[in-house]
Amino acid sequence: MSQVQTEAKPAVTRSQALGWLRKMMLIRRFEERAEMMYQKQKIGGFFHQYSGQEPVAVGSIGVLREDDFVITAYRDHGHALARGIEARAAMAELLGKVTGCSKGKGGSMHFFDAEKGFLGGHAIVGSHIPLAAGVAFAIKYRGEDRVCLCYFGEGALNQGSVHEAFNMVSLWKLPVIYILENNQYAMGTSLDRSSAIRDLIVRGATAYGIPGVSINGNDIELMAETTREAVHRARHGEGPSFIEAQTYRFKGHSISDPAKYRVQEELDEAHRNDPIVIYQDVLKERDWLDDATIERVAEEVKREIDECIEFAEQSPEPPLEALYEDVTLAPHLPQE
Amino acid sequence: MSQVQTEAKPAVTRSQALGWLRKMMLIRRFEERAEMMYQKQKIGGFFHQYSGQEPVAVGSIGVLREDDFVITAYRDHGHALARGIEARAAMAELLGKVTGCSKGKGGSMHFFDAEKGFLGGHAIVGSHIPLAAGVAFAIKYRGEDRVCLCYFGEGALNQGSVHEAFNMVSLWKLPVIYILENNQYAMGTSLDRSSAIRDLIVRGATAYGIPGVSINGNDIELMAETTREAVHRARHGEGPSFIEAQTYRFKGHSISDPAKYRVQEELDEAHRNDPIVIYQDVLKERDWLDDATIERVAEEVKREIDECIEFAEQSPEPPLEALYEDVTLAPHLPQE
Amino acid sequence: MAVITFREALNQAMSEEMERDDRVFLMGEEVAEYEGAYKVSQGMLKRFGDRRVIDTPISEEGFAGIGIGAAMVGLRPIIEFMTFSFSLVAIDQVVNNAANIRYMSGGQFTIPIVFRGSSGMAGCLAATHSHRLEAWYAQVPGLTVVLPATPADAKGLLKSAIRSDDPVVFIEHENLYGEKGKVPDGEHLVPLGLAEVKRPGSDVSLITYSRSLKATLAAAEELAGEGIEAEVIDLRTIRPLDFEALLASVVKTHRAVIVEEDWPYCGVGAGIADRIYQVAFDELDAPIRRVAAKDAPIPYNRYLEASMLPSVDRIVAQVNDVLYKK
Amino acid sequence: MAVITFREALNQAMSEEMERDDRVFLMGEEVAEYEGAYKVSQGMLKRFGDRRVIDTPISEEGFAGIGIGAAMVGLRPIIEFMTFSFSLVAIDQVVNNAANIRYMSGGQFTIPIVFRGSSGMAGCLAATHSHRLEAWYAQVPGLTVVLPATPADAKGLLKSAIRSDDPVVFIEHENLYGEKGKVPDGEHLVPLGLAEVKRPGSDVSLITYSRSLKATLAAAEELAGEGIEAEVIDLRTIRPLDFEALLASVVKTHRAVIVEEDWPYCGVGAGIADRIYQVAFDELDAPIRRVAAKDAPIPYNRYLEASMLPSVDRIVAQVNDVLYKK
Ligand SMILES: Cc1ncc(C[n+]2csc(CCOP(=O)(O)OP(=O)(O)O)c2C)c(N)n1
Ligand SMILES: Cc1ncc(C[n+]2csc(CCOP(=O)(O)OP(=O)(O)O)c2C)c(N)n1
Ligand SMILES: [Mg+2]
Ligand SMILES: [Mg+2]
Repeated sequence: MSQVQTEAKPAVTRSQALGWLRKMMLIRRFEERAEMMYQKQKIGGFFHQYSGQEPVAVGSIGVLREDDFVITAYRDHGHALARGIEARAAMAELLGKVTGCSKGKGGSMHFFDAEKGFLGGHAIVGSHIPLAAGVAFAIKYRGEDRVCLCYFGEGALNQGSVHEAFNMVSLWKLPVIYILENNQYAMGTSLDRSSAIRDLIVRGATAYGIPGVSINGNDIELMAETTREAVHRARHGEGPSFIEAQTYRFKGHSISDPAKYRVQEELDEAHRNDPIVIYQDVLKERDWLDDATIERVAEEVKREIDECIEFAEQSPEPPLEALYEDVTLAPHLPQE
Repeated sequence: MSQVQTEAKPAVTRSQALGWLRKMMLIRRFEERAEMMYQKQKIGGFFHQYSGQEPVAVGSIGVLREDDFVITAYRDHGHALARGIEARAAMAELLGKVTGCSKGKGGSMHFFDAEKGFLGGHAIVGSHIPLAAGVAFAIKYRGEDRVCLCYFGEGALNQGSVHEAFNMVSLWKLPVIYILENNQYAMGTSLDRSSAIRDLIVRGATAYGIPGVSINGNDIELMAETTREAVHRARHGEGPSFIEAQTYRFKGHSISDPAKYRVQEELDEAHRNDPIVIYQDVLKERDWLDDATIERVAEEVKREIDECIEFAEQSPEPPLEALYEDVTLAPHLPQE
Repeated sequence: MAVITFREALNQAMSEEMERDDRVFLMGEEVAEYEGAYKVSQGMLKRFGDRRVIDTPISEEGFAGIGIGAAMVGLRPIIEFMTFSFSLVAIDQVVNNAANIRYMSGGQFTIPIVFRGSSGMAGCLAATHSHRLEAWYAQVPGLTVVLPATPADAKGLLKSAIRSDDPVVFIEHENLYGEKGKVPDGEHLVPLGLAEVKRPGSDVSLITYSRSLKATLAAAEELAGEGIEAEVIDLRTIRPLDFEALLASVVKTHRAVIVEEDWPYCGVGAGIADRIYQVAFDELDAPIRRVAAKDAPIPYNRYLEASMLPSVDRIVAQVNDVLYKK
Repeated sequence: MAVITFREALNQAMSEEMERDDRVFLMGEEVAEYEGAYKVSQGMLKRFGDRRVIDTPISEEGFAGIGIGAAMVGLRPIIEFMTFSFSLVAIDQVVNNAANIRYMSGGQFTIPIVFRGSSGMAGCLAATHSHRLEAWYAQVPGLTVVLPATPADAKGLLKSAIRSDDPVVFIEHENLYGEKGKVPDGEHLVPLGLAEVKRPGSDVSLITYSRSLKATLAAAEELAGEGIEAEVIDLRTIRPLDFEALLASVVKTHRAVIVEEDWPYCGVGAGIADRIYQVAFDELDAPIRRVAAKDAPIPYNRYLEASMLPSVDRIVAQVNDVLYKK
């Protein structure tokens, strides 16, 4: 992926840009500190870092309205924070606390926030792709002009549910934007070992008559612009879009993956192209940012994450009775 | 679909052509008489006629070797007969008799014949598409030059399993030929109400990097030629092919479907283009056939089907103990 | 009270609920223009239009998920599986999304959805098309599982299922669609989770649901001729179980036979028997007997298939057994 | 006898069988280059090459079907599900094709295939990633369902599963992969369908399988301190059940507790209890008690999750109950 940011005509105002930068820095810091919490065994289960992919979530969610919807897979911390879920609720969820965004019942892979229209992290690969179609179906059914953004990895393209949902959203012109985050790997499997063709636009868009485009997803303003157009079409009844966002996963698939299948040069190259640093440079170039501000924001973010860890650690564990709560809205009668 | 037969250079010898014609007539007669048996309640369950689509099965299976494999969906009588399963074994199966090609346990939708490499009718839409890939996998694994022909309807293209299998057969270059029988309807649903795009080559072939072609499947020699090329590629390690065979279903989806969703003109047109009659004309034109021969063959076929009904009716029902037989190769221990 | 078919009862239930609540819609294969593979939705496309009665491609996993997504944001979908045998390709959606999302989100999302369709051995459909998956669905916390046996229950339960805020698996039986029965006029609701004594008796409890109710009632009739008064309990909902009703009967009769069409091992009857024993072991004068399908795939041949099914003879034999008669 | 891990035992089983039979191959997500998500196939790609150790795209339904197709024409595939939770998207293939094809073809085709992978609550994986589907698979005639608990059984049973001519669902447990145990040197086969008494006793029968064996043996140890001799039966295969072994034990002890990790209602324990009651009702001095998962989706929080699992305390409490001790 090329790392040149679109500069000719900024797609954003200065304050928006600074907000996006701050969000990306927040996500990065969140993930780094959460990883440390995991190492201390304060967090368990599977844990998938979003580091390196921040512009995809922040740029695309950045152009949404508050009443739009977002849904994603298990690598969901970035999207959740981008959508405005508080870092403390996210961190508390990782620690399994009642104050977590899923009350400690969902964990890392299953963040939810109904108020923010954040319809979840979903951990069965591909299973949320039809859900997004259903959300878009409901929007159209009610005659609203909202949209649903749905993220998934390039590995997920190999699940049958994708194929079924894409056909129907196109057939019915539903207001959903599918954003494929092509971070080059599905666990240890690179794209060319799992996809018969490399042009994912053909597989994910052309095959279903969906407008599709492949872009550098790490160019945050390009990501925002591309999403904005797709959202505009969706709001105006023109149906779904497919965006392949090329990006890169800094870490292994999950914390337990040392990612030995990657060569060091590839990783070094990715870090040299750290999208956060690049965006900082872009904004500096525009005279929208200076080193002092970066320092200040980094400090703020650091404090916010410190606080959120403090909050999460102080928060209570759910009581044992919680086991039988939230099963159904009607009273749950355990069948034991 | 256009009904012009390829004539310039016959792809077949005279005796082959006459054999194919006879096979098509046999299938037609078989289906007609079986329908009568169904009306008399000698046959139960779901029953899907192949009438009108005969050239697809006969033309493509006609170019196979004896050691190749054939697998199809629930509309399987035509493929079974084309592959050389005896009409008596097929009819007996419909009547649920022990002498049936599946010992009366599979029925109309689940014909099998291991000896003929006929790997079954399969009744869960789409479910046999991965099976065909597996057969092709085994062929390649053993370094053989056999192929597997796999038939399915255009409605089945909407199942996720198709998408998963197509990607893998292309990725691994497996010797399978997928033949989509586009008979315009999936039960009562026409193609344009179920597929986002009408060009099924894009959906079924381009999207997976599989060579694909759309042809008039009712032109039996074209069907044979196209299959022959695909088979040739598969035998020589060049991987899978996709053939869209345009055809038409004379009857409703199953016996219980009056097919009211079709206009009479469409049906009349299809009957005017009866592929059996057309092929008879083609062969007459070539001086390979005369009316007397047609008469004679029709008489032979009639006798063969009469006999097979007689055979099926005379055959015994399976004994009640058969219920617990054929569950596993190891002795079946009922868990009751 | 009008006499209508099971099929019409389902149609009325859906139509009435769609009339009163715009959030309710029907989606599935052939439900609209074809009016249902089994004509359950006859006339509904005409009445409600294609916004609310929606034909899908053959993509069960996809449209089950579409229903769940729509339910997450406030609609109340009815998703028809042409038969529950085909729900096997969509079962991940039902279990992981419909049943789990409320829990995994800490109660933030409710999934008011009904999955409905026919099921079971319906005459020479063979192994792929005759599945009874109720024990599987019944095992899953988060789901409500309903199997009506009469037109009145079909209507009343389906209306309740549609109004439920939680996911309901509503399993019909192809061979019941043509059955006729009296259905109360006007608004008719049957609460989920309640069994009904379809025939009172004091000698033995016959516990059943769905189509097996017919053979069970017939067996009870035959037993009555021999002076044995069987109580026939129609579970109607198998998750949650109406355990009080079961207990009340067993405490009275001290003997029970469970009649069902699914495979025996780990089937619904095993689940029910276990729960009765847990609470009423000392009340039982005999082991709880079961009449279920035989432990084999479903054969095509009609005689073999018939031998799989609960019959009056099989039921009577088990009743005699629990009564130690022979 | 060498002491090796459960993981190594599985690896040896597959490697030995691949060595002796070229028809055997291993296919699944990340089984080759990554050497298995849980490193079960470590070194196998190097040893057998990419013809026989095959990485797939994330397409469970597809590659499960590929395995079955290959088995139809004579290969003997081992299909790895990264976890059985993901088998939900492929379950139609397992049930309708692997289990049914032999029957539907009147015995013309055999499907010698092994579906294997981890399963169960493995620590904060939450509802989607912690499924125990053994009761579902156990209900299906045509399948053999195996759940080993020790390295020796893991090796011996997997080798037998690979040599079986019928489809085997072989369910491992993520939390057992690191467990060490003695495994006989040389060729080591454990027959399918046989339970093993892992600890003899005469006061109560504790029936279990898979990881629960550990808590059950620990509970037996604790009970022994109180003078109660529990017999611990490790089922190993849950379909077909080694009913003779169960019966022999229950006839001796007259009391049973079943310990398992799946959901209680219609779970494996219900299936087993039902079968014991059918034959040995009069032998039982107390109802068969069960220690299973709680009836709720699996929560992420570690304490809630732990409360779902069979524990020594829960087992001891149920043993005291069947012994009428308090
Ligand atoms: C149905 C299913 N199969 C397998 C898995 C295990 N798994 C989790 S993530 C993953 C890789 C997904 O890769 P990709 O879609 O590219 O997303 P990324 O992790 O790169 O964000 C796999 C195989 C799963 N969760 N669900
Ligand atoms: C998974 C599944 N869903 C639905 C059905 C019911 N069904 C059987 S055939 C059919 C239509 C298939 O149409 P097509 O693939 O075009 O084949 P054709 O019948 O035209 O030969 C449907 C919906 C099924 N058998 N399996
Ligand atoms: Mg990826
Ligand atoms: Mg068709």
